[in-house]
Amino acid sequence: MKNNLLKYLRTEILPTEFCAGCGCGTVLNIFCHVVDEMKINPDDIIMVTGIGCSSWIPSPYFSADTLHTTHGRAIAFATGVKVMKPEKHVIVIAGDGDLAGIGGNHLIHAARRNIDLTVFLVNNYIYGMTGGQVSPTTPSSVPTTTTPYGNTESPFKIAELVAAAGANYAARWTTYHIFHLKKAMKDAIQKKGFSFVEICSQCPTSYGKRIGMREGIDQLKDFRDNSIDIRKVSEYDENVLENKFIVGKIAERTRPEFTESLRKINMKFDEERA
Amino acid sequence: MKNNLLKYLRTEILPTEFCAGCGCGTVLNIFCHVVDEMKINPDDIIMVTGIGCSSWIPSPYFSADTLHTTHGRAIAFATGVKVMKPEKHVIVIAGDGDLAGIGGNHLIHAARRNIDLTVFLVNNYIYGMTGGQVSPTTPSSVPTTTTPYGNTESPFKIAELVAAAGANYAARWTTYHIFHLKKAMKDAIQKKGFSFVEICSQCPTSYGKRIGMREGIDQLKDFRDNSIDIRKVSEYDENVLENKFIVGKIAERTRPEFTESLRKINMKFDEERA
Amino acid sequence: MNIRFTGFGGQGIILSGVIYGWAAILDNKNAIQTQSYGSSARGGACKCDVIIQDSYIYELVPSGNDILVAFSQPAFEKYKKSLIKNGLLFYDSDLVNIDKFDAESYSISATDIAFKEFGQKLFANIIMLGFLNAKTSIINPEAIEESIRHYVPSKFADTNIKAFKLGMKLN
Amino acid sequence: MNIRFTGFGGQGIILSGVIYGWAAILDNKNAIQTQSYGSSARGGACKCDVIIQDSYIYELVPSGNDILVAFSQPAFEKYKKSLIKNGLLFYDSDLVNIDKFDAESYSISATDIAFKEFGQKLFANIIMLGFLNAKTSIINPEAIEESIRHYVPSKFADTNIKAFKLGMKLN
Amino acid sequence: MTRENYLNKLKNQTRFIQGDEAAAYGALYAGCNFFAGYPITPASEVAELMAKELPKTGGYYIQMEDEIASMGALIGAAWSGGKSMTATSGPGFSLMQENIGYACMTETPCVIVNVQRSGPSTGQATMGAQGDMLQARWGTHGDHEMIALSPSSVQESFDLMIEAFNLSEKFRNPVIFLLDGEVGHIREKVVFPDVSELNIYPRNISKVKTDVFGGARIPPMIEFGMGHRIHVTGSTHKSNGMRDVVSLEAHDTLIRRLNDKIESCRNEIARYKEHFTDDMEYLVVSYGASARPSMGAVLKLREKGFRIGFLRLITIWPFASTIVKELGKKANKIFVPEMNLGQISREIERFVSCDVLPVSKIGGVPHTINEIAEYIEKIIVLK
Amino acid sequence: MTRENYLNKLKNQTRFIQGDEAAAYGALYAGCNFFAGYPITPASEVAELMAKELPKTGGYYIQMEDEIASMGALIGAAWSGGKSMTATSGPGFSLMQENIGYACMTETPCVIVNVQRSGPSTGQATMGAQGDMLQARWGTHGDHEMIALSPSSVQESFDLMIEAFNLSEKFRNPVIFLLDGEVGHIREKVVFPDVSELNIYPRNISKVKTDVFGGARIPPMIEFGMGHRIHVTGSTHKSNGMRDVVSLEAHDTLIRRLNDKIESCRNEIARYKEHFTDDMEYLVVSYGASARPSMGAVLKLREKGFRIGFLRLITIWPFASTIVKELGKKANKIFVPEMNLGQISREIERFVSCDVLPVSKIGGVPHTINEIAEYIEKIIVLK
Amino acid sequence: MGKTRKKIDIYIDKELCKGCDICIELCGENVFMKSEHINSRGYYIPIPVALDKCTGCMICELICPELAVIIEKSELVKETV
Amino acid sequence: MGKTRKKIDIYIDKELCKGCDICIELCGENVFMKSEHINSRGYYIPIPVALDKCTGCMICELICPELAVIIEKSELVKETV
Ligand SMILES: Cc1ncc(C[n+]2csc(CCOP(=O)(O)OP(=O)(O)O)c2C)c(N)n1
Ligand SMILES: Cc1ncc(C[n+]2csc(CCOP(=O)(O)OP(=O)(O)O)c2C)c(N)n1
Ligand code: SF4
Ligand code: SF4
Ligand code: SF4
Ligand code: SF4
Ligand code: SF4
Ligand code: SF4
Ligand SMILES: [Mg+2]
Ligand SMILES: [Mg+2]
Repeated sequence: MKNNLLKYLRTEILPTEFCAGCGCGTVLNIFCHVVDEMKINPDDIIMVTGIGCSSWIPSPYFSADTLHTTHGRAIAFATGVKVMKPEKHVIVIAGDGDLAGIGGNHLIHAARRNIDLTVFLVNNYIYGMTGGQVSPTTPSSVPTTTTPYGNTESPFKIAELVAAAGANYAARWTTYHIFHLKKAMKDAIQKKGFSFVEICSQCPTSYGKRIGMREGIDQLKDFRDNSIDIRKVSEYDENVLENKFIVGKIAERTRPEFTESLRKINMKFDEERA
Repeated sequence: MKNNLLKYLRTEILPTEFCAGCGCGTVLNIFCHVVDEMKINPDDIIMVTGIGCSSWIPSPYFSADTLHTTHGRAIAFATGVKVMKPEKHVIVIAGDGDLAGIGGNHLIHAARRNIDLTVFLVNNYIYGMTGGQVSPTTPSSVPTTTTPYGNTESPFKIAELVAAAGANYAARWTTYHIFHLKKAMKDAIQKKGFSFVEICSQCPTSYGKRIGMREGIDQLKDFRDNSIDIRKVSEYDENVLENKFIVGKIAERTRPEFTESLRKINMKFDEERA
Repeated sequence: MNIRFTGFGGQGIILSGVIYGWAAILDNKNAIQTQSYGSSARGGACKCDVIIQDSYIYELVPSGNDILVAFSQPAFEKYKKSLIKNGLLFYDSDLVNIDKFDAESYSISATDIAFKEFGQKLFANIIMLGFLNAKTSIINPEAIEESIRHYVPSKFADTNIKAFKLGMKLN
Repeated sequence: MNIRFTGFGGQGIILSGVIYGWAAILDNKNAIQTQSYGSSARGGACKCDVIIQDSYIYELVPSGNDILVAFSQPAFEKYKKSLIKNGLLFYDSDLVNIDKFDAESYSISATDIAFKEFGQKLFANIIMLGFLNAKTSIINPEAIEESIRHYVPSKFADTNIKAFKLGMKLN
Repeated sequence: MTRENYLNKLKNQTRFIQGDEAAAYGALYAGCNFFAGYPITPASEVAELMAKELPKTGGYYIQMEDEIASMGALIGAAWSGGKSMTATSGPGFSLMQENIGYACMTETPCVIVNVQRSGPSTGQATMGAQGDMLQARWGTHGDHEMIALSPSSVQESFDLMIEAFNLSEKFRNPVIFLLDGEVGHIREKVVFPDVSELNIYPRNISKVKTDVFGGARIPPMIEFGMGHRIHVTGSTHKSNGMRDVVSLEAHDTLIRRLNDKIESCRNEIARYKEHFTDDMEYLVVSYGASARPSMGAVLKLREKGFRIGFLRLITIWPFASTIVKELGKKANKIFVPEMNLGQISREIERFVSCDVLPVSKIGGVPHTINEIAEYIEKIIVLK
Repeated sequence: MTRENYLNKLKNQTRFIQGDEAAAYGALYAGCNFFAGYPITPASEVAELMAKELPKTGGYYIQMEDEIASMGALIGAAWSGGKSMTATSGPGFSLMQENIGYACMTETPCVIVNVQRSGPSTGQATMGAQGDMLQARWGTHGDHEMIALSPSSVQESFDLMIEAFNLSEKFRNPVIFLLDGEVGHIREKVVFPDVSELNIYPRNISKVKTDVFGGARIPPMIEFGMGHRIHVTGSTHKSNGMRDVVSLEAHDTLIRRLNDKIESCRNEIARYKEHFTDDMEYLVVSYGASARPSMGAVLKLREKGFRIGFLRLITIWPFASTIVKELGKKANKIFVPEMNLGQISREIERFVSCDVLPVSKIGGVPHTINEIAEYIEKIIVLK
Repeated sequence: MGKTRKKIDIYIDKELCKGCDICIELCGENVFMKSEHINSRGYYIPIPVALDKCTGCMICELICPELAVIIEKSELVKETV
Repeated sequence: MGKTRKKIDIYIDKELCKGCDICIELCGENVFMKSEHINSRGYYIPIPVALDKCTGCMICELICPELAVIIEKSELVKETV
């Protein structure tokens, strides 16, 4: 008996090359459920991604048109795609290093522009693919291969930042919160304008071991035990919150969408000529 | 009789090349007052900047060590400067296009890293130097040379974004609010960690004329008549606020500073060896 | 024939050159127009060069100007040396003082006339164009009129033509 | 002498090769070590090559392996063809089934022994190193011991040496 | 339909426009329907014209946050049915290099205009140059071929842009349009043609699912959204697009094919104009803005009786090595006026054994006819 | 004092380390006290070692948000007293190009390690290559010279890194350290020297206020914070650093000096090793990883009686044209084994008139001795 | 009014599973146990040992990183309340 | 207690001024007027015409984009209240 969802995958290359227990696989799994439950035809999806383990979720595994771009630039490429194919779901799945590190500018500008992309940022708190260097979401003090004496920097609250940049939708969930995450991913896809879900995800190989969590399940339990619903944040002290996963919807708005505004200009000339 | 503050300038190249009535000159003027009133020796200042009219404020006009870098990269260069010269005031003055457009990623990462830089972003709502193309702070619908049918995008609230990225200090003032601005610039310089002041500034040549304000004074009056104190924002409707200049201090915190954290690591080894 | 129009940015210097260049083409000549960019375009010494020839233009840099048109003192000072021997200088006597400059020179008080006749200094350049062309007969005036109509917004076209004709009469 | 260590990522394959290479240098030979990177380093067929020669090493790619050490079935399948004619195969009989592979082969049940003797599968590789070197006498065992002490954290050094010696005895 | 209407209105019109603008109009004629860019002197005029005119033809103009993003959007648009273009100058061109390599690797048709200004670095932003000729060839990492064209007049800027799009479609390769700031900024006369009389190379799209990255020297494309679920990656891939980042064969096959598809058509792509080469003893080779005073100088020297020929390169890359080799055999010396310190003259050296003498001028002012003629005459006479 | 203690501990030690690591140790010996980088295979090991060791020597390691920022921080640090370095690979190297040009233009000493991997684009990240040899020379826009070195062994990676810093200080130019992924990732023996026995070129700092950008072919530097209020810009500048973005003279003077300071010392900078060139009929030229099987092949062919010589390039740029020209006169054919499609062989063609035959291999696996030897033998014998 | 009870089957795709134990650890009903079965890639795969306790909550199916767990529900009895 | 009144002088640097009129427009006391004087770069510079009304608020000095306005205050009389 085969999983019915495998029809969404490029099965010839399964099993995945992800490490055992890696959260990337869970994201892939839930994304398949989302597409299935929303009855989206994968032919109507264009996946765009960058470079990193998380980028392998869409590329090569998810079977749709796939644009695997350069490191950090997925959103820029996706912008070109969406402008030319506004009727398609243009979905970006990539890592914290890719989207918030080198690609941070494209992320905030796309949010500002409010272009109708759906971005799932798989935050494993590390540069996984290159072997565990500090990322812009690595918590302070954590030792990584490039912060052997502990991270001297503070992490982004990336979903909040994207909200501040102007996105129509921003949320954060973890790979433990599968049902909420599924719902959030659906909401994000449905939402017109720029929508963003930060998915906190385990990376046992390159990150977990650095914080004493050698197996994927250890980080999942951490997500379970240390998450706080964003609506309850005010009940906590700020320094308690520092090390918690604040989950939930961070922003939802209805600012005008970019490609529609572009089309309106063209329509003006269409009319002139008609 | 000569202005005493001219001692802070490279006078051999005065008058400036700014257009008549340009706000860049006012920023330069106030910055000189700030340095003078704070009794900072210009030898203890290192100015870093990018490319644009606003970048000419420090380079060539202000007489201190000056690093005039590539477009958008001032903060990245300044990071290297500050790490090696932590005892100096490292101050970046540049434009909206430079710092928030092409350079947006360095801006938010420096804010996250909370490195002790002082950044004055001269927001003239346009790419001034290249002749008036839309910038990431140009308001919606405004026609520019590259948005002949009106800007289809929405602007950043850049000071708020920088605050969301983690800066220790963020404020917004205009070239009309000279006394507040002077105070904010002083606060920013004094503040340890990343500090940021967005300075809304007039550009009659490349922007003002696009919004029917042909002279510098027209925009100054606009700043005067349409500013709202951030502490009173809650009294207004959101769509009223859209076209207002929200001025005041947006954030102030005391997160640990980056170069100090770096030095602490080195000190550990100094001790080991001592 | 190398002609250089100079003055402050915003005085319509570039437009003059473009109009003149296009007029040359309408008159079946070859023409190239270049202009200054960057902060010098905003400053006091903006320039616009037009090269007009009957044959194909291989030389992209005017090695010297046959005609210099000056609409500001700084521009005149900066570019006067570019005038060739036997070159002609045209200038607005309201704005430029040529002192003892040694060249065949023609001046009109274009700004003043423009203001008085049309209520706008901006027409000074077109007046000068008429004057210049009448003096030199480089281009068929009809071609210039056509060029003016092509470049100025239609609601200002007639006034500009008037200004041009006025300039021609000052000859 | 080209030796290839192979197995799953995380089994200490790379460490074996590095220890062996450094031991060769301590033994006054020349050595080069290379390894696999990227997702194959995480997957089932990670490899680590060591070239040992008395003279300077000009050849950077082992054109064939004199010795293949296999610690996983997928690794064995992937790399068995790299063994030269008359090459030697070493493998962990707990993890690898060589079926009818045609080569001079030596196996020990290294993982099992490691677990039983030291409570940790991880020592399997060092046991194998002892076994391999005893069978082949490529390097002076003292150099290997020194190399082990150099590379493993000091608190594990003694156990590793024990494992190494145990491996030698299995000869 | 709007695009046809638009072009019909332009038909046979004459304009007095800048090289930058002519390039933009050429793109509209070629079918460009997507422009992504970032302002920079002296290329902003291309963007500004596109911003104004593209919407009238049903195309899209977007200004991105930087040149890297522009190049990315270009490629995304190209795979989504766009004929896409960007325009920049040195600093932006340097920033685009990584994604230009991606376009080579993924065989994405697109056109990159580089209106060259005085470099390196910010240099002299408003002064024209020809300093990026070799960067156009070697700016991105790894072995790759490149197509680059360089017009010498405003009319040619228009005409050649159509060729640029055609080559980019035909060879599925980015094409670099090497305007120099000089040709980009001068105004000259341009006559717009009748679009129906032009050859516009249509994108080669396969309707049925097929290999998009192999199987032929230049495989057909499949657009996103056709239901074939194609996979596009800048990593080494097999002919079906699937990544293969370990096998030597996959890399060798892909990269050699990518290089070969251009290299093998070198003579087809390489365009140039020869003048007076029949009887020549000496040869002048030039391109772009400097070709004009060069030709002027050749005419002048011939009047004086010197047997001197002229070769104007229109295609810069792939290099017109066949003709250069051939003429190199006839020439005693080759003079190469360039607005750089001798970049194309280096390439010429590879193919000839006679002396190659750069006639370099930098600092933003084109050579004058006399400068070139005098330099050449002095050397010829002294010989 | 910590740095001396640190280096004293290393003195005379032998290690079995990777070429990447050896480069990092070499930098520490050379006095590197600032590293800014961004992770990338196969260069991350340089960063990782620097992150661990730099703080012990009183230096600073920072990881930036991308390679552009890394290169920027490098330059900022250099003007603030830092001896600074970064390490990257193809994609990152492409991104750095704009700021590398800035470093050239501002004469900023710094070292950029490019551990080359299979390109173009992301290519095969874990496979070594020599595909960026010409990009190192021409990757940034505008006329500029470049210094680039390429070691063939782990020990040489260490030794040459010290040279890299020295050249960068002496010539006030960025130096590209062209490791190939192969040499970067192999482990070999390295012996650490006594730092007091090395020549470490000190930064030429003027204590008194002076022109930092002219007045001498290589002017002294002034550091930020010395009270001289210097002005550093990537735009064209006069010798005192002040911008002059309109005059041809300013640009011509600056750019020609920048090029001249390297070009005129070509022979001083160009390092290479000759073997068996006295009696040679044929010549092999190679560098980096491929120089090793090349030398193996030469030895093998000589054993067979072929009169074949070998030239190993250590300095890649400025190109060792003098020796190549000289040997080119003696050789019937020149063979150039490279892990690319023939990049350095193109440069050689400029200086010789005999046949230059690339022996190209791409896809991440170095040539074997036999591959090279057989290829050469076949051609020689067939001749 | 009727209430439907479901029959639940659990399948593990042995070749996809990487033995990460996440399903085992996160099933609130302890339905799974690690088995002795090693798949071809060397992983010990889980088996459902307490199928009857399964509530069909779908956690295991959704969270498995390899899409290796399938919860198959079929309607069984329509009970009358 | 004493209150100090200040004497105020206003200087305009004629060569720096670009005639933007900002000082004229923003002085709350209408101290400035546009003059007939054109400087060497062609700008009409302002002149203080109502010096006595000047409060010394410093707005003009701080806001002038060319640092062309100098407000010079000198202590004059110490009045007794
Ligand atoms: C320009 C460039 N710089 C660096 C790299 C190397 N690189 C590949 S993946 C990666 C990090 C990926 O981290 P992240 O996006 O968090 O993904 P993860 O592997 O953690 O899922 C880096 C730095 C690259 N490919 N391109
Ligand atoms: C990489 C690069 N891209 C583009 C440019 C061209 N450029 C110079 S200044 C500028 C805009 C400056 O705008 P802003 O920072 O807002 O400064 P302003 O002139 O408005 O004060 C641009 C796009 C450049 N120099 N480098
Ligand atoms: S390194 Fe981390 S993110 Fe990458 S596959 Fe392994 S566990 Fe997943
Ligand atoms: S263009 Fe605008 S910003 Fe630039 S100098 Fe003129 S007024 Fe100031
Ligand atoms: S969660 Fe999936 S991969 Fe992990 S043990 Fe269970 S079935 Fe296997
Ligand atoms: S469906 Fe729920 S109860 Fe049933 S096995 Fe899975 S996790 Fe356990
Ligand atoms: S504000 Fe300054 S520049 Fe403007 S008019 Fe007054 S004095 Fe002159
Ligand atoms: S100091 Fe104040 S009151 Fe006096 S002139 Fe200036 S603005 Fe007017
Ligand atoms: Mg990550
Ligand atoms: Mg601006």
